[in-house]
Formats: sequence, structure tokens, C-alpha cells
Amino acid sequence: MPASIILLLPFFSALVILLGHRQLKGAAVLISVGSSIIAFLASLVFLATDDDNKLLLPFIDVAHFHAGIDVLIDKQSRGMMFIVSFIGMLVHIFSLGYMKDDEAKPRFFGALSLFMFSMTGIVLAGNLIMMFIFWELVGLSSYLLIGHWYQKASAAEACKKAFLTNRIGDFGFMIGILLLLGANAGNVNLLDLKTAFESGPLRPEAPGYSAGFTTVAALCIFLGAVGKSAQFPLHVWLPDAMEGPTPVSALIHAATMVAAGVYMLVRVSFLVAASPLAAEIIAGIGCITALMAALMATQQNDIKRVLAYSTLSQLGYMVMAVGAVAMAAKHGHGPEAPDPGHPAMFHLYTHAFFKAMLFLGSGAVIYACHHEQDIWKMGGLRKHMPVTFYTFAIGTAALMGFPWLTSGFYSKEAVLDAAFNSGWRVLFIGGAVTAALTAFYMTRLLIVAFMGKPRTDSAHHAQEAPMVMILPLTILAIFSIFSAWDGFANSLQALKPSHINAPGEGHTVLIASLIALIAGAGGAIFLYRGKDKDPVSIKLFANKFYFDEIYAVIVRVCQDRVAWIVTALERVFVDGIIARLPSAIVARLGAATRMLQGGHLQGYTFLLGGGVIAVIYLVVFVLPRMGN
Amino acid sequence: MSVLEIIIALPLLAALAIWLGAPAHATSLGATLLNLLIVLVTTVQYAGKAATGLAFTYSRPILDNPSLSFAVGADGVSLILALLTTLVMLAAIWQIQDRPAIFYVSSLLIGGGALGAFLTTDVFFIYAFHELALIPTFLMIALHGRAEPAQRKAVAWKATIYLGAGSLVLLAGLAWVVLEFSGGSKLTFDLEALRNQAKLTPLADAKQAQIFFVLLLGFGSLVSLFPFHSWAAPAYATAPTPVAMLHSGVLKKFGLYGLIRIALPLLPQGPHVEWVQNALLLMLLGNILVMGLVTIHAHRLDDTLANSSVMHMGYIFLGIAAGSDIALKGAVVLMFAHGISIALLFGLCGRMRNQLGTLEYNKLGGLATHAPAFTVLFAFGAFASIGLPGLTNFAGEVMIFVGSFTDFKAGVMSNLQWTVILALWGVVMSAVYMLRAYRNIFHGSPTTGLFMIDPAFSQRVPFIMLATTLLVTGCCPWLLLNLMKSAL
Amino acid sequence: MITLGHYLVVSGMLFALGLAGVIARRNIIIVYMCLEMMLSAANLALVGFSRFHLVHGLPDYTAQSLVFFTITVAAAEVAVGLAIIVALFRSKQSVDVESVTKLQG
Amino acid sequence: MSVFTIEAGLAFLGLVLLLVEAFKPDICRRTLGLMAIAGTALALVLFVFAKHDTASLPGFMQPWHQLDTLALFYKGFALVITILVLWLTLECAPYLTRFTVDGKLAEMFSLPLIVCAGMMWMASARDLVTVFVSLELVTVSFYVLVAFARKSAFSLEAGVKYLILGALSTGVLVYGIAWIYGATGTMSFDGIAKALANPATNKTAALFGAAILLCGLGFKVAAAPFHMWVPDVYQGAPTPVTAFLSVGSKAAGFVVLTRALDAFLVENSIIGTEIQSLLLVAGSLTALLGSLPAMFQTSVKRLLAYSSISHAGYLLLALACRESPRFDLSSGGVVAFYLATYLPMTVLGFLGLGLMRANGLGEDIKDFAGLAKRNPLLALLMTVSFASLAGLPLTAGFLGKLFVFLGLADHGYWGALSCAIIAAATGFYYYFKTVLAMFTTEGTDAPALKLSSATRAVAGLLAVAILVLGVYPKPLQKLLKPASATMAARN
Repeated sequence: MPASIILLLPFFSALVILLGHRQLKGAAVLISVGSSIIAFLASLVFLATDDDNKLLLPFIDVAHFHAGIDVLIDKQSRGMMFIVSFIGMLVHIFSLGYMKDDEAKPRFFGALSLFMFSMTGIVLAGNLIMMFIFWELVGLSSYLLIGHWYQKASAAEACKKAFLTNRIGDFGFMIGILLLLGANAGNVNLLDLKTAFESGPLRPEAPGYSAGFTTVAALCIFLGAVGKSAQFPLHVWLPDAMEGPTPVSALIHAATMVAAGVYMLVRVSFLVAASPLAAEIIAGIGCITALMAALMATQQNDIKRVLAYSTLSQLGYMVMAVGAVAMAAKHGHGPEAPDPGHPAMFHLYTHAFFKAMLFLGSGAVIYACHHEQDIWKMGGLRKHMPVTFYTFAIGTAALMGFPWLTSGFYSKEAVLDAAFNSGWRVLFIGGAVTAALTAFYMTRLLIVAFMGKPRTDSAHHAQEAPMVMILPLTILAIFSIFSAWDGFANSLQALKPSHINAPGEGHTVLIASLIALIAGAGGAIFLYRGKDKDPVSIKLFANKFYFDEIYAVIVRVCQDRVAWIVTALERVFVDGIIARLPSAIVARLGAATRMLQGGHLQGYTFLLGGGVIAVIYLVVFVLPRMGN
Repeated sequence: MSVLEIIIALPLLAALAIWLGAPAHATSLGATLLNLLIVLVTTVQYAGKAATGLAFTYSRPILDNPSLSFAVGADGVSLILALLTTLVMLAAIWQIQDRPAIFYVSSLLIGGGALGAFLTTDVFFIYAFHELALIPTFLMIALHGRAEPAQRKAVAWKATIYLGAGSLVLLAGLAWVVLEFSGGSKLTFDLEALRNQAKLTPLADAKQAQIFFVLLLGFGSLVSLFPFHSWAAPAYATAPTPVAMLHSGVLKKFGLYGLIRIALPLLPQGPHVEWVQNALLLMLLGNILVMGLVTIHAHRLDDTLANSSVMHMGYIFLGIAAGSDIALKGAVVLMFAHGISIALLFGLCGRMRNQLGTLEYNKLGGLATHAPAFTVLFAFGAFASIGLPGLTNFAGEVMIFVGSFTDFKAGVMSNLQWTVILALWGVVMSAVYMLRAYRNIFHGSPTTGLFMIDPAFSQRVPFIMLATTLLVTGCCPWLLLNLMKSAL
Repeated sequence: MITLGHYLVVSGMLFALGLAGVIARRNIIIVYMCLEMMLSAANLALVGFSRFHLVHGLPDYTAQSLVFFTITVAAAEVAVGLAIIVALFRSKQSVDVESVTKLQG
Repeated sequence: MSVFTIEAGLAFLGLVLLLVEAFKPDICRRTLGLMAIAGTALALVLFVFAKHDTASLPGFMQPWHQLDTLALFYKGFALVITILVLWLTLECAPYLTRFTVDGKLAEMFSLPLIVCAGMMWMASARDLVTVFVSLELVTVSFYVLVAFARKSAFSLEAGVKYLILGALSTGVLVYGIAWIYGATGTMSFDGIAKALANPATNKTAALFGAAILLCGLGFKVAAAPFHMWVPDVYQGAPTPVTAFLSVGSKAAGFVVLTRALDAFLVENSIIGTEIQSLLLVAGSLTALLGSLPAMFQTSVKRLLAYSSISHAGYLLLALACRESPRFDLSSGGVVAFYLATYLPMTVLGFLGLGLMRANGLGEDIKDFAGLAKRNPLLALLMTVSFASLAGLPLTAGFLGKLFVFLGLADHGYWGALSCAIIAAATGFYYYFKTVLAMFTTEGTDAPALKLSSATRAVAGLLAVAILVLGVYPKPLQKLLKPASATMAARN
């Protein structure tokens, strides 16, 4: 019952708002916010429900192919559901303030409701087809929300880019689903698939088992996650997605939707576990993403972009954890007893709170500075907006993994721990360096934006945000600190790994992360304290490794040029050979046969006489010999 | 007398009445509305029954030998297509404004012809009704097309000769079928009799392949199967709005319907013989990949839509190539979905052309600002054709893909399955061109001088109707699938 | 001894000559005469065949009856034909085949 | 009353009308025309109720004359087309008289009756002599009719061309008859069939004769390569005569061809395969040579002439396909069916042309522009006619083509079938070019075109006939069914 409410309430809310926002006007906002609050309450009830896997609604039911809307209720989905509905509700409330003056408010809230519906669908999905359905729908809502201010060319381009990049990921996802579906006789129910991989026809000992197939299927599914969770090389859309309103960035592009890739990978972790090669590739991609994004973040000046790259980097962390855990299990470094916790999910859980908080905080800053986003045009905000500053500082600390106090520390330790145990030392090193870079750029952000003196008028006149915006910040700040505590984590059913507080292999991980933290933060303080403009300038990082430029070339060459050539060839050859050539031949023939009709009587008699002779020759001399 | 005869006759009679002087708008709208209601009731009735096999059958003998009769009958597939026809017809007629009576007459004739083709069960009449619908299509493109007279005539000619030649190849194929499956004593055009005979004495695979290929070429060129497609894009781009809606939305589905209804049951092995299958897969990949790229290259909305409509046929052919029950039902669902979505898009496109006078992307922009409702409606069509879940096209596509993977062996990919993978890339391409169109037209800041406001509510109704259909059947594709309970 | 072959060769030559004349000559009157010659060739063949196709020791007269019809028909044709040719001459002042080339294409 | 009496009466009526005109020169041409029509109509009624078996004929006629279903069908056909042509002549009279001597039309009303009688005799012929005589009766009358509008250079030119080429073909025909007679020793079709089934018959002589005979007949039905006269003559002749030539003369040619081929292609015929191959080649060639040049025509009348050639091609192909047990209609039956469907559509087309001329318009495609505006009904009817000529389903023209195609496919004549398909595809182009012109609106401010109610009735009737035959051909098939049955029995 709670599952249906959580799923369908936002759907109807979105439908009502999007179809009738002219008539509804202000009521639309109330409907949306109301539904998000009810959904949150329902998700609280949902936390207490039993494990289940049942069909909610029929969808397609043909022959042996059954793809219904069926929910899989277990610890993972309950915990994720709480995160989604909780942060969703807070963002709804925050948006009441942030979007107060926007003319298209109903549209915004409608899209927000649509997102809640789609995200809920992903969380609850009991089979891969349903997962894919909602996977695409979050893409749509993300498209609508990024493109909320569509009059701006940059927003219009960004939403298109986000959707298309995700489409490429979905291309792989769909292939993966099809492969699994074909291999498992049309059944892609997650539980059944798990059984099939662990003890069914897809287990390694089964006849006809193909390791290559498992790897390919896993990688195809992973491609979906690469798109949605903005992993290298499909990461380019996420920074651009910051063109959307800031609450959207907090909800979708930091806390929930982008984490859906990780969630999905954890959902199919049996698949990742079944293929060591796939696990290594996944971990590698995660590591690259984490490191690369962190490097890019160090040179960004837009407050939201810094956070966006940090999100990328943290997502890379999570993905790396997914791969690392699977690799560790192969190496025998995994926990003895099956561990219900998963570092990736745990990091997802803590990250959701503090990253949403950071985004909302940045939203408050942007709101206060009249939509100024350049950190070098801020400064000294600490005095003008103390609550925002303190909550932002807490978020920063959590993100950096301030030891023992913040939730981020524990989850980061879990990830680094997994990387350490994976058997690939390079993963761990990459993770540690990323941690140092994280500390560096977050400290830089905090110093430049909040410390020192106001650098512009808008920063000077900044005022503390209104209550509806402060309240979510505060609540999230509390969660940023306490969410890793056992009491909290257990009741919220976070997937906290059991061995997190007792690292097995000495203290290597702990020491490394402490060194990273000190080095990063210290470096940032040393470099940026009291500076009015960036003392460091690394073009490569500032320009994001030139990915956008490279992709633009690829798109121009591989798509537009090829399209041009193909179009030309199609016109010339296909149309030419199939249509124009025959018609030209027929026309020629017609003209030629017309020449026979010259109008000269002698010509006609000649043809007639010739015809007679030809017929006689044919009938009397040719045809009898042919013996037909 | 069968209710189906009424359904077929109603639009044709209305067309005659208008030609003889009845008020065009009221008569045609009334007739189509009534027809839609009748079709809906009939469909519900059919779903309420066992929903398998032919129903509402009735036969009027015309010739003894060759045995020919005006026989009507409908199963789920034909009812779904009849529903599609009446819906699109209503929308197409409703959106006509300030046009001469010939617009109404031709719309009614095209729709009536399509209904006749979908609801009769005699090969002769299936073929005949389709041809009937082609004439007004041709005339309307040539006379009222959106181009200079010389150019639109050239376009109309191209389409007509293509379709005419295709029809003749089809006729030869059908003649072959009739000759092969008529049994001993008598030639018959009755589809059921032919099917029974095909079940009794199936042909050798090699022969099935040959006949199937001829039918494929015939039906295929009516559906713009690559490389017999080059008539379609210019014709749709030039055709007057209701004609573009009806032909691309409805009439084009005839070829696919014929393949599913005539070719596959009679020649079940036809598409699976290797050379036919490979040829078909190559051709449909041409539809999807080549036409996908051509669509990406388009610079005008009507070009994009017209080419995309060619491209999407590839997916339906993929369903036919796969041939499994799931894939075929998916193909039917996709036929329905594509019909509704492309009609919606062409309808809106026509309205834009009327108001703005241009469809060039580089001249348009920011229409969403002043025409939000219009934008939402367009988004429905655009996202449906991208294959967004929740709109009908997705259900059809996913069923086709899944249906192609039913006999998958882990680690061994058949040609069909490789094709599916390539075809999936087409889904990415359709997102590219549709979003590009959407961004160029609706996003961005409004262009000065090109100004458009939402149509009045009454003019929005036909499009809302289509969009709602997409949403309802997209969320509940089982509504359609329940009509096709027996295997195809 | 004159055999059927002789008749047929003569008839064939007549026919060929007539045909050649029809094709080659430009004066419509002469063309028309050549046509009559072709009919005569046919008549000769008919008579020849009839003479050598004996039924009960007598020639088969069916063919010969056709010859009479042919001659009659030829007369009628000439009557009509000459009238038309005269009309042509009146209008064009010429009976050359090249005077009628307006209808073409 | 025997059918023979009716035929004789018809010829007699023709002569009477001729005399009336001669002795009473001021008689109103309308009266004359109506008299002819009334006479033919009366003949038609009498014919329907007359005795329909060979035994009803005078004894002396029976060896030459037969009254099987095919003969009866073609006799009725001849009567109907004659009535329509006479009526068409009345419609066209106003402008025709401008080109005739003294503005008179007498022969235009009397000669068709004689032609009709000739065609009716031809339908019954069971002997080459009868064939020849009746054929010449028809042909010679047509010489006059074609050149009738003597003041028109076109009509005169057409007359001369038809005269020379027609006479040439007559020569060829007689020569062929002579050789057939020489090879088989008989003139009657039954006898020829019997002789050809006999392996002792000289094959080369028979082939030689049959080939030449078919050349002669091929000219009459406009089979390639003897079709060149058709466009010129059809274009130049007065429109009613063109219609008569295109329907009546062609039907007459085909009935003789059917009879001759029934004999030549008799079971175990020594020349069967050769003749059949010849038919396939000639048929394919005819269909193509009719269709291809038609694409470039600007004159609708000439276009219809080419179309008539290509229809002759389909008919030849139909003749090439012999009986199939799975098909009720024999090849002769298919031809008859085809011609029956061909009648209304062609006459309707020429009627439209004639009406255009009568209203002072030309015969070019461009003159048809805006017809839909000037007279929607006529445009609609003409569209029906052209659609049927193109062979669109639900019109009579489609069924005829369908039967031909089915027959070809049944026998596996794929080459001929492809040629027929190409020809038909080309046909779409040139028929619809005209239809399109009718519906074009730009640049037409010509006045409305008025039709009398009688004209409308006749035209409407023809269109209805096209549509009814297109969807309900059963009665027609029934009419022809015994024909095939008897022929099958005889063979």
C-alpha cells in the first residue's frame, strides 16, 4: 500500500499540474508540495514494511514476456526510498522560496512531481524493464527541469545534451537488458535473475555458460549507469545540467537521480560479481571519473560547477566501490559472512544529504547574490548569511571527510577500504588522491566565497535566506553529521558496511585519508587565504580536459558530416538507381518508341511489311528450332 | 449486414454527400465522430468476447469462380488499425480550417479506403480499398500541396508512380499467393480459405521465400521500405496537412498490415529463409540507420518529420523480420503508436506552417513562450516518436526488441540480434533529431517577426485527443494487447 | 508438268513485288495498284491450292468461292479508296504519300 | 425470329437511311440519327428475345454461321456499341458538320448500322470465307467513316492512312488464308482444328499460313508491330468513329482472333507452342509499345489511341493463356469480359472528348484544365473512366487486368507478366496526367460547361456500369460462362 501511494501520488500530481496548470495557478504548487510531504510520510511507513515482490500494475503481458510494474521491497529499496522522498520533500519546500518569483512555477513543480514519480519507480523497480521505463522517465524530468529556463540558449542546449548523453547510456542499458532477457528466457525480474546467476542456468558451472557473455551483459548494463551517473566518458552533461534551477541540481543532479546509476549497479551486483573483468572495468572507470572530476573541480569558479564536479567525483567513488567490492570478493578479501552493507550505497546515502545540503546552500547564496554564481564575485558572505555559512561549512566538512565527526568520513573510509582490498593498489591511490583534491577544492570554495571581504555590490548586500530555505538546510546539516551513526543508519536502513569502524588491515586507510585531508585543506588555505583572484591557473583543468571540445568535433564529424554524406549518397544512389534511373530509362524508351510513329505512310508500310517478314521468320524458322 | 460494413460505408457515403453539396465540415465531422464511436463500441465488444479470431464476419458473394466476395471481418489487429484510422481521421478532419470541400472529401475517402482495407477479409477488396485511398492522396498532393505547382506535381508523380508500381508488384505477389493457395478446383480470394489451405499444404520453404520476397517488395514500397522510400519524404513534406496525417499515420500502415495479415500466415517460413531474412534485415537497417542520418541532416521540420516517419518503419519491419509472437504484437502496437504520433506531429506542423509561413529551423525559435499548450502537444508527439516510456511507441519498440531476443543463446548472436543492436542505435538518432527540432523551434528566445499563439481550445481538441491516446495506451499497452489474445 | 510449287512461287513473287511496291512507291495511286497486285497473288495461291486439293477427283471449290469474294471486295475497296484519294487530291493537289504527314508522334 | 433476320434487317435499315438522305436532302439530321438509334435499339430488343441456337438459322446458313454464347455475346456487344456511337455522333454533330460536305451527316448514321451488321456476322463466323467477307464489310465501311469529315485535313489524312494500311493488311490476310487452306485443305475453323491436331499435316506450311493470317488479324486489333496506324487514324478520325474503331472494330478483330486461335491452339496442335510464344511476344510488345509513347502525348485523343494499343496487348496476353481448370473463364471468355469492361470506359472517355469538342474546346490535356470547376459531374465521370482505363480496383478495368495477370501467373509466363506490369505502371502516369489536369484550378477562367440531361444520363449510366462491373461482375461472368463451357466441350 505505501508503495502504491509513493509511486502514484506524484504521478497524478504531475499529470494534474502539467495538464491543467493554467487553471490551477497557485494551487499547483500546493498539490506538488503536498504530495511530496505525503510521499515522505508514506516512505516512513514504508521503512517498516516487510520484504516483498509483488505486481502493482500490468504493463505488457505477451507469451512468456511479462513486464509489469512490480515492486521489489527490500532493505536497499526501503533505504533508498527514504533518501529520495526525504530530500525530495526538502527540495520541494526549499523551492517554495527559491522559485517564488518565477512565472513558470507550476511547470517547475509539475516536472518536480514527475521526477519524484520516476525516481520512485526506479527505486521500487522489481524488474529491469520497469527499471528502464523509469530510467527514461527520470531522463525526461531531468530534461524538463534543466530546460526550465529554456529561453536561455545555454539551458536549452544543456537539457538536450543531458538527454542525448543519457540516451547513449540507455542504448547500452537496453542491450544489456535484452541480452539478459534472452539468456534468461524472457525473465528479467531482479530476484529471478539473481537466482539464475547464482544457481540457475547462468551460473558458471551451467552448460553453455559463456564468460564473455556475462562480461558483455554486465558492461552493457554498466553503460546505462555510466550515462545516468555521469561517469567518464559520458560525464559531460552533468556540469552543464547546472543550468537548471539550483533546487533541481540539489535533488536530481546531486542526491538522487545521478545516484540511480550506482543504485542500479548495486541492484545487479550479482551480475558484476559474476564477471571479474567487468568489475575491474567498472572500478577503473569509477576511479578515473573520481580523479578527473576532482582535478577539474579545482579550477572552477562557478559555485555550482564546483559542486557539480565534486558530485561527479563522488559518483566516481561510488562506482569504484561497486567494482572494488566485486573484485575484493573474488580475491577472498570480502567479508566472511555475507555483509548486508555496501560501501557504494553507504556513500550514496551520506553523500545525498550533504551534497543536497551544499547545493541548497549554494542556492541560498545565489539567491542572496541576485543570481550571481561566480565565487570570485562573492566573498565575506559569512557575516551576511551566518546560518547558510555554518551549514555550508558542515557540508564541506562532510564532503572532505572530516574525521570521526561527519558522516562523510565513515562512508569515504568504507569506499577507500573497499578499494584497498580490491587487489588493485592503484584504485586505492586514486581514491586517496581524490580525497586530497576534494579537501583542496572545497576549502578553496569555502574560503573564496564566504571568507574575506565582499568583492562586489551584490555580495555586499546579500541577506540571509528566508525561513523556507533555511529550514531544509538546517535539517540536512543535522543529517550530514549524524546520518552515519548506527542509530540513524540502522533505522533508516542505510546499507552501512558492518566492518566500517574497525579497518582490518592496520590503519593504512585511515592514515592515508588523514594525510590527504590535511594536505588538501592545508594547501588550499595556504594558496587562497585572502586572495581576490585565482593565484593558480591550469588551463587543462579549467577547460575540463577539453572534453566538450573533443566531443563537439566528434559530433560534427561523426554525425553531422556523416549525415551530410549519407544524405547526399541517398539522394544520388538510392533515389537515383531505384527511382530516377528506371524512370529515365522508361522515358527514353517512350521517346524512342515515339520515333516509330513518324507520320510517314511509307514508314508505316515499311514497318508493316517488315513486321510480316519478321513474324514469319520468327514463327517458321526461330521458334520451331527452340523446341519449346 | 455487419457493423463493419457500416464502418466502411459511413465515410464513403459522407464523401459522396459532400460532393453532392452537403455542408462539408458538419457532415464530415459528424460522420467521423459517429464512426469513431461505432469502432470504439465494436472494439470493446470484441475485447469483451474471447478476443480471438475473426469476428463480425459477413460475406456477400460476387463471383463464383474465381471465388470472390465482399467479405468483412475483424480481429484484434484490424480493430486496432480501425481505431487508429478513425482517431486520425477525426483529428485530421477536425483540424481543417477554411479549406475547400475537396479537403474533406479526400480525407473521408482516404480514411474510408483505409477502413475498407483493414476490415475486409477478401484479398481482392483489401487491395482494392487501399488503391481507392491512394487516388485522393495523389490528387491532393498535386493540387493543394505546399509547394510551387510544378514542384508539387513532380512530388505527386513520384509518389504515385512509386506507389502504383509497388501496387502492381504487390498485385503480382497476391496473384501468386492466390494461385498457390487456392487449392485444387477453384481460385479463391478469401483470406480465410487461403489461410486454411496454407495450413493444410504448406509450400516448400524455398518457394515460400520467393513469394514472400515479392510480397515484401510490393508491400514494402507502400511502406517506404529502404531503398524504395524516396517518394515518402517529399510527399509528406508537400502534402496538405490532413493528407499527410492520414497517409503517414494510417494508409502507410496498410503495407505492414498486409504483411502481417496476408504474407506471414500464408508463408510462415518466408521471412526466416536465410536470404530473405538477410535482405529484409539489410533493408530495414537502411531504413533505420541511413534514414536516421538523413533525418539528422534535415533543416526543416516537415523534412525531419517526413524522414523520421520513413525511418520508424524500420522498427516495424524488424518486428516482422523477428516473427515471434511478441515481436509481431509489438509491431502492431508500434503501428498504432506511430500512426497516432506522426499524425499528431504532422497536424501541428501544418498549423505552424499556416501561422508562421516557414519551418526552417534557423528562422524559428522560442515558440514555447507564447504557445505553451501547443508546445506541450508537440512534446507529446516528439517524445512518443523518440520512444519515451509511458507513450505507446515505447511499448511497441520494446516488444519488438524483446521479441527478437526470444531464441537467444548466451554467447551466440544471430543476424537478427545484431540487427536489433544496430537498430537500438537508431533510438539514439531519433532522439538527436527530435530534440534538435524541439530545441530549435520551441526553446531559445522568441525570434522577432515570427510569432505564434496557442490555437483556440476547440482547435486543440483533435490534438489533445491524439496525445491522450498516446498517454493512455502508453501507460496501459495491455489495453491494445488484450485485443490480440491469440498468437499472431 | 506444272506443280503446285510453280503456282506458289509465282504467287509468292507477285505478293513480294506488290509489297515492295507498296513500300517503295510514293504515288498513292500506284501504291494502291500494288495492293491490288497482292490480292491477286493471294487469289492465285488460292486457286492453285484449290486446283491441287482434289475432293472426289474434283478441285475443292470452297477456295475458289473465296476468290470471287476477294475480287468483289477488291472492287468495293477500289471504289471507296479512289474516292478518298480523289478527295485527297482535291484538298492537297497531290497524291504523294508525303502529303499526309500531319498526324505523327 | 432468327438472329440472322435481325442482322439482315439492320443492314437493310442502313441502306434505307442512306436512300432517305439521298432523296429527302432537307431531313433534319437529328431525326435521321434518332431513327438509326431507334432501329438499332429495336434490333437489340428483338435480339434479346430472338432464338439463340444455331438451329434457328436458315438451313443454308448453318455451315457458315453459328450461334454459340461467344457469338451471341459479341452480337449484343456490337449492338450496344453501335447505339452508343450513334448517340455520340448526335452529340458531336454540331462541330462534325463543319467538316463535312454540305454539312450533312447521313452516312454517319447509316454506315454504323452496316458495320454493326458486319460485326454481328463476324461474331458468328465459323469459316474463313465468312470471316473475310464480314471483316471487309466492316473495314470498307470504316474507310468511309474515318475520312468522313473530309474538310478536315486530319480526317482525310487518317482516311488515307487507314485505307492504304488496311488494304495492305487485307492482302496479307487473304494470302494467309490461302496458305492455311493450302496446309489444311479446309476453310472452316473446325476443319482447321482437326487438321492441325493431325501430325501428318505439313507443319511448316501451316506455320507459314498461320503466321501470315495472324499478321493480317493483328493489324485489325492493333497488335505490335502492326499498330502504327492506330494513333494517327484514331486522332484524325471524327471522335464517334474513333470510339467505334477502338471498341467495335477491336472487338470484332478479337472475336475472329479468338476463333482462329481456338483452332490453331487446339489440343495437340502441331503449331501450338510456336503460336503461343508468338502471342506472348506480340502481346508484351504491344502492351509496352502502347504504353511507353503514351507518356509524352499532349492530345488526349491520341493518348487514348495509345492506351487502346496497350489494352490490345493485355488482350493478346489473355489469348496466349489457354484454359485453366481453376478458372471459370476461358481465354476467349477473359477477352470477352475484358472487352465488355473496356466498352463503357472507352466510350465514356470519348464521350467526354466529344463533349469538350462540342463545347468548342480542344482535345489537348491542357484543355482539360479546370474541368472539375467547370463541370464537376463530367470531371467525376471522366475520372471514373480514366481510373478504370488505368486499372484501378473497384472499377471494371481492374478485373479485366486482374484476370489477365492471374492467367499469366498461373501459366508461369513471368516475362510477359513483367512487361504487362511495366505497361500498367506507365499507364498510371498518363491516365492520371489527364485526371490531374481536370482538377487543376490555376489559370482556368473558362465558362461553365453545360450538359443536357440526356447526356448526363448516358454518361452517368456508363460510369455506373464501370463501377458496377468493377464490384459486381457476376452477371457478366454468368453471361460468358456457357461460352467457355461450350468451347471447352468442343475442344
